[in-house]
Amino acid sequence: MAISKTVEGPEAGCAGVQSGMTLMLGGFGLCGIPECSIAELVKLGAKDLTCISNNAGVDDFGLGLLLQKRQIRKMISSYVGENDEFERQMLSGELEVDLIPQGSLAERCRAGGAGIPAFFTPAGYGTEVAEGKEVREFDGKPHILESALTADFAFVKAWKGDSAGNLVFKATARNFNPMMAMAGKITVAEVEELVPLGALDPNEIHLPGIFVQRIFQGTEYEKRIEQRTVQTRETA
Amino acid sequence: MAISKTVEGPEAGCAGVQSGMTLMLGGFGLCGIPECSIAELVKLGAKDLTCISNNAGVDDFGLGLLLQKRQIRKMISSYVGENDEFERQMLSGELEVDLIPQGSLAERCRAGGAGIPAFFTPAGYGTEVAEGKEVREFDGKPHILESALTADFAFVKAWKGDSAGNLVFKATARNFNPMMAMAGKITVAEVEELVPLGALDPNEIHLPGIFVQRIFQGTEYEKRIEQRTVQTRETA
Amino acid sequence: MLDKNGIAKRIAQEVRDGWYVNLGIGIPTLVANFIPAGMEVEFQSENGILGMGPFPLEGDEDADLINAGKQTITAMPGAVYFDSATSFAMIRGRHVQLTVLGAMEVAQNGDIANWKIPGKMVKGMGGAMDLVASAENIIVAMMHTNRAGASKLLPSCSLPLTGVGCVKRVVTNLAVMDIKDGAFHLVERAPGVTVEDIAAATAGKLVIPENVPEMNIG
Amino acid sequence: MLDKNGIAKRIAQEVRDGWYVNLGIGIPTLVANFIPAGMEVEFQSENGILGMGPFPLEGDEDADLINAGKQTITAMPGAVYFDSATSFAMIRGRHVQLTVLGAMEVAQNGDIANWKIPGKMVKGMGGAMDLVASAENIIVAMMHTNRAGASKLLPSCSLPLTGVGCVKRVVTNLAVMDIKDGAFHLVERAPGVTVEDIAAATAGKLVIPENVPEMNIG
Repeated sequence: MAISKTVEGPEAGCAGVQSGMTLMLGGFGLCGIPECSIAELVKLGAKDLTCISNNAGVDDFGLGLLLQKRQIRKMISSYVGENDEFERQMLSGELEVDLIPQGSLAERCRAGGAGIPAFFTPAGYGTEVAEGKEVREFDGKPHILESALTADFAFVKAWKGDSAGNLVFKATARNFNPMMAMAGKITVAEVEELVPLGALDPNEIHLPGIFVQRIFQGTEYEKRIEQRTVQTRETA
Repeated sequence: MAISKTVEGPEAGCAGVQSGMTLMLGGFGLCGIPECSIAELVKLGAKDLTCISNNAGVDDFGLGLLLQKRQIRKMISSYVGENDEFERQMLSGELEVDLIPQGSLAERCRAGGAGIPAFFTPAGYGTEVAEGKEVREFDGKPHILESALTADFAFVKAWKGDSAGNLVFKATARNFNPMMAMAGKITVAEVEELVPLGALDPNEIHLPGIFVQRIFQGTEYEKRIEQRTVQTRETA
Repeated sequence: MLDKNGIAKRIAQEVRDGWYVNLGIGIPTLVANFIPAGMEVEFQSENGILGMGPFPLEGDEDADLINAGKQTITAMPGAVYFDSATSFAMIRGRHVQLTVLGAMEVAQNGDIANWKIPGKMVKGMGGAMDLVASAENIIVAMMHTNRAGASKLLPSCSLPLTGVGCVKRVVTNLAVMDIKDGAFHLVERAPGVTVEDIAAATAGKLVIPENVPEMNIG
Repeated sequence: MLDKNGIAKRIAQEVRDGWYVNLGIGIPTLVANFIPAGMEVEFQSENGILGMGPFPLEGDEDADLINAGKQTITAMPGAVYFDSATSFAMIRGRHVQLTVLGAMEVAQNGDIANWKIPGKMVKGMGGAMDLVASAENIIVAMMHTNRAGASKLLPSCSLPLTGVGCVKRVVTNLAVMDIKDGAFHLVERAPGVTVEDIAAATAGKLVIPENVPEMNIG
């Protein structure tokens, strides 16, 4: 019989998050971010968090909300633009920032979830990213050794999910969510639509439920667009 | 405009395979194996092949057909039972065999396709698999360094595919096919159903077409069952 | 003394609600038959399924749906299929709570040998090395002695190893034993089996507590 | 002298049938607008799409469908979505045939700097380090000089590097140059630009062949 992961909502989803913990948060820009969990984390007020997330949100949305409340001590990201409060805290030294190449970030999360403690990648060789890291040549090309990332909690957002924690993502909102789900000690998935067990075709599931410890139906998704680029109907 | 990979059939699919090459072949047991490509490889008659495949087929099906014709010089697999001719050639020294833990085999293929030249895994530490390999402790646990695998050709089998090479697999016939597709210099996909471009939902594709160089519609699939285990309708 | 089903039944008692479990070929496969109805347990088969169900009804078998023993199977509601890399990511990443597998030999330090007999045809280790190197909770299901009557519970393995220091518990036709501090610790006797029977069949160091209860396998 | 669209148009001539192409933010993004109709080319965006199409019509934008510049986009027939690990597997595994990106500085040995100015707010490298470390074919699209009028084509980069020895070709508002043997090799002049103009704007070692044709960008 399938293992049920369903919890009531974001309160139950975020239960146990404490100051000083390391969190992973899915999403790329504002696309596919765990909006409901972030709102709950702001309410909870845990501080000194280390947040692993590709981006840091904007001033008034996404991780920007946690930054406003000064809940984050350290960000591990690949790109952190578009956020004035972030810049202020970083320049003032309140916020520590570890910048990681995007592909290395993705692979390090996957490795953390997959029991691969370290791997070699060419990305960052010869740059400051490589400082202090082992370098080794393979096929005449230098690579650096990168280590796995894990987190106390991973918060991810999916399109559809079932009580077993199986997830289906929509379009490019998938991004970092599957790997971060793999790498969380406790992974909390919020979904736009919680479907009955058996409603998802086992062929179409993107993330097996084994990687998810809690799942809840999210509400009131804003799904804010960061750069609305369109063609006017006349020119098209 | 999508890049078209469609070729006429197995002849066009296997064109260029030469003696001495390294081939990857998807499948687990007889499940999800590239039947049509194997039949064509037998016709082609290339010899001294190194075949990377989780299993080696049975005497009269799957890779057993290439073994019968003595086309394989070396097998890289995790499990090679169920094949008398294999055993005979192995014991007589005609056939070289490199046995690899199944998870390491899968990960080494993925690594080969993903530009990761090497990674650490705990699998095989302290066994003969670890002989000659670097050992390093992470979190107090010893791991061994495993290297990526690639192939001149990878032959994979999918359920559905389109001209862009996008693939969808069915049930457990997925197995090694996606990773081997990633790791082939030339990856040849055969599908039960070649669907029109745009017919696959971009959310439901298991393997992006970028990893596939040729795709053809297979025919006359036998899909042999190795262990037919059933419940009689009375007892159920 | 237990038969194969008895061993499986006893191991089923080790399974906890909410666990993902990987069952090896042979006796371990039988464990699935003894999980109480309603218990939330999912079976992983390393060829690429979570939520494996029983064998299909005659005529319903599907060549594309098999387990790691290459047997035709079914999928339970909530099941999911995945590729081999993802499958072993689950295993290596310790997302599977219990692995049950057979063995040719188990040593008192937790080493296991179950894939190769020198001089005989070697079929390969399949996923066993990944499983034993990764799982936090490994139970070996096997007969206490081999066909020649020799103990399979040894001071050290004589056969090529599958994994080192990884086995936590062994359930045989004679006994349940935990492995710790370099010894087999007797936990339970099989029905009708004496501590002396077990001691006689165990070549490795055996620690026998004052009280060794008989298994209750219902 | 070329404007940004001119640079993009010239780079579009480098694209070959059957190529997967990753276009960075800024001028590189414009390259997609100049690919001949009917050419089989697919655009990868590293946040997780192959087969990226043009911007959506007003009202059709979807928050779940964006490119790496966080712009709303559309998907072409045959498109596919994937996660970030798979996306960089494509890039690192050299399945993408061409990467076009911008730069602050390019050195005559192929080094590139485009992510960090010491003393200024650092936004991060995003996917640039993975892209330049992996692609076989990297074209830099940029202005020949910075806003202060200083050359961006240097003997060596002064800014923190994004990648070493990786840039193969540079297309600027003034010229097309190949990088090999530790020098910029002039290939083409932009319309109306003289070899002397280019030499004056190039701080790095510039190799000028006897015949430097003017670009033909139609």
